[in-house]
Amino acid sequence: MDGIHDIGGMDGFGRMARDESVFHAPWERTAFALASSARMVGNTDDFRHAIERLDPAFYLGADYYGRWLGALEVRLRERDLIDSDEVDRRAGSAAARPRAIASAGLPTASPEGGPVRTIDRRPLYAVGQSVIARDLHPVGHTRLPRYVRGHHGTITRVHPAFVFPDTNAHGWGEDPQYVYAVQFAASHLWGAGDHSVSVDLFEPYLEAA
Amino acid sequence: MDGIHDIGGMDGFGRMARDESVFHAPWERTAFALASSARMVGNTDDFRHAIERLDPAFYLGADYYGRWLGALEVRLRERDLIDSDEVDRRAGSAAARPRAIASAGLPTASPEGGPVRTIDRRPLYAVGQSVIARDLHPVGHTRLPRYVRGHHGTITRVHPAFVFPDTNAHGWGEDPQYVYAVQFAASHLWGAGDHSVSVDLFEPYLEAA
Amino acid sequence: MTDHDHDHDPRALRAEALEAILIERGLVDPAVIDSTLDYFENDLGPMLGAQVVAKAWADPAFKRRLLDDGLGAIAELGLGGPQVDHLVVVENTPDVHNVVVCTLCSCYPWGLLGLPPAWYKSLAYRSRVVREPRNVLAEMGCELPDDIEVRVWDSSAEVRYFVLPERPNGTDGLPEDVLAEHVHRDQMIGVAR
Amino acid sequence: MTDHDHDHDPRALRAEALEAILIERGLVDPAVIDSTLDYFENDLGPMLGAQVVAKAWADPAFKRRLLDDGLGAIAELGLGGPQVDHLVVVENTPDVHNVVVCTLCSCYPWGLLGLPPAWYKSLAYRSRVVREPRNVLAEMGCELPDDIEVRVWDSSAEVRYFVLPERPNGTDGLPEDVLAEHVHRDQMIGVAR
Repeated sequence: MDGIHDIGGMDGFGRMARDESVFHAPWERTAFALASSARMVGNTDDFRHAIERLDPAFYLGADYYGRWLGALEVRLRERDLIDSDEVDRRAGSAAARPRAIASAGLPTASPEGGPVRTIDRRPLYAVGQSVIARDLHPVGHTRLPRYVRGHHGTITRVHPAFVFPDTNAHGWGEDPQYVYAVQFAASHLWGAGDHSVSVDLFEPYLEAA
Repeated sequence: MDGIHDIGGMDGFGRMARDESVFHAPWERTAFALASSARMVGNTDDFRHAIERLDPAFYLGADYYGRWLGALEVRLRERDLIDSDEVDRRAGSAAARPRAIASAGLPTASPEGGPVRTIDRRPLYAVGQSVIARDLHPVGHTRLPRYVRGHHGTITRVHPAFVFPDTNAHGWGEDPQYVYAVQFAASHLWGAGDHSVSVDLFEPYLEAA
Repeated sequence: MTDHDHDHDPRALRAEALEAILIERGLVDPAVIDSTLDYFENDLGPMLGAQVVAKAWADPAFKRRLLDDGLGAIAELGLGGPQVDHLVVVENTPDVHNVVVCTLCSCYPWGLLGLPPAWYKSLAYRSRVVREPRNVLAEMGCELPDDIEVRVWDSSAEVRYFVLPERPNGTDGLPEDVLAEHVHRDQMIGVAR
Repeated sequence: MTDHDHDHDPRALRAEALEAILIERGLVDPAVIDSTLDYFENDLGPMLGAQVVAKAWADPAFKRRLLDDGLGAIAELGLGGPQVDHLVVVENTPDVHNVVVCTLCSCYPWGLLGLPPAWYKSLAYRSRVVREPRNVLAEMGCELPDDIEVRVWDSSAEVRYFVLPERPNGTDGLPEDVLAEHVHRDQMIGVAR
């Protein structure tokens, strides 16, 4: 989805504030612990997607762990493990119930082990090769940031294959794919800047330049 | 700027609600009237830009006239016509003071008449011609939506010349420019869809395809 | 929410504080506020656009002028007004449906339709209608057959767009003022046929 | 804001309600919550990354292995852990400065640096550092000379990036545990030199 989370390059968020806190309040610590340890079917990709699907105003208005707490409730609710009416009653407060758009599909199993996979084909691209980040707009979860779509870059590293978030977030299989570090010139991305930006892109996000 | 206001094509905002109200509450009516009639140096483009410069969480969390009220206060404050501390004191409430990033430049005069201008050159492009919307990321105000940048379209109408918002919003002159209705295929913009989207683009936003 | 609740809305308090300060400083004139609201709420509205549509339905020559030079044609009716500095009228046909949006803010032909309804200014409408107009229209009660071509107009500059709907069947011979009663605001935006 | 205020924060009340429900339903085990927090707050932290940096400074062969195969090299030190499924170590030199971000969420090598500080997760950092890294770093107190090349790494997949800072002058011959005290978390993210 082209969601509110995809903020790379956006203007308007103001200057850096040196806030060194990991948690601002005990409830953020609770939110982290609950989201990390609640038992349910699902995976990291569908958790990230639940965060992305939160109402955009809630997303921007909440702090990091506010989004975690919201996404946790959404995920539990979507699996019929809890009822937000009950949370409303217990919280006895004006705390807004997190709203989210529906997912294109929820995983029905949880993964074992990490996301790295060995696959029986060779990477399509090699270090030094020019590629274009495809201009894709999938309805579901993706890790292809808007700011690189349609732009030329150069492969600088070939990583191992990883579970593909675009399918795994929805229970459509792991479909592991090679990942590449693709380097883009800031001057191409933004029309200004002398730096480079390297983005890790899954093979299906790329085409040969 | 690549701001929060530029939401064409974004996912996550949910279903349509048939809210027919013009104003939801008397204060929205007041906000409209004040923003429409307060005397200060400035123009429509700098007003729109003040809305865009509002803190993104405020932008999404406020309703339409909440943004007008916020931008009005920002504009008056930036011209030293009011002091937000005084508004805080008078409002005697928890109403958040609107925050905004600074403008690249504020106009120092107000326009007379409408935005249409006669200029002594011919339009560069003609009906039927293929063009590309340039991939520009200006630091200031622009009316080039992100969703068409880098895409091919076809000129379907040549409009008159209009004051150029990208300069006028900042007091950098009117620099009038022809405007074109440029038609894009949804399938090119989004990878799906059988409709067309026509966007009015100023001549400097375009290049020949 | 009642008016009483609105009085305690912090945004209402901030609006009132700002209004008081602006009046004290002479930056707004209360009489101008009142006349502005009176003009927008009483003088403007979809009845103006409906008058244009009815005349176009009744008078083929006017319709041609309207499609050719929107601003010139409505000026014949004494119309124009705020946010109508240049006007393009797009015509619905059995094969084509037009719909208008402003994704960057909420530009709207105030001088022909009055101030826009909340849904037109909503984040959902602005974000979605350029991408999935058929779904948006269906959610608003307007199901378009697959074989109708949909054209979305994003009013990203100072041109304002106005949809000329198809004349309904069974309205032959009706006078313009009666025809105008058949025109709904939603048709002139393009979220109804 | 005091802890007392936090108790009345509606989000705190919602978090508590959710916690109570999850415990009642057996969906979380309070002992697991405690051990999770204990692990993240006490076992993990920038001291682990500092140990890696110190060893790379002290041991050229380790440094080569670290740059060649980050995960394999840190495993020699018994390190790895959550959010470090694949590791790429990028080296700062007199000519090159590296800085790490995750624009889409806030991916971070928890297993080497612990949980990230608020600024790393902030909308300002995520949005701006890919576009104007020199300004962002300057606002954080790190002015980079114009002739240093800046490389930004957006950890958009499951690869985690870790910056190997330059060894400071005057640290010749120091043992690794003392060298590690010279390493700050910000250097390993790349917002300090």
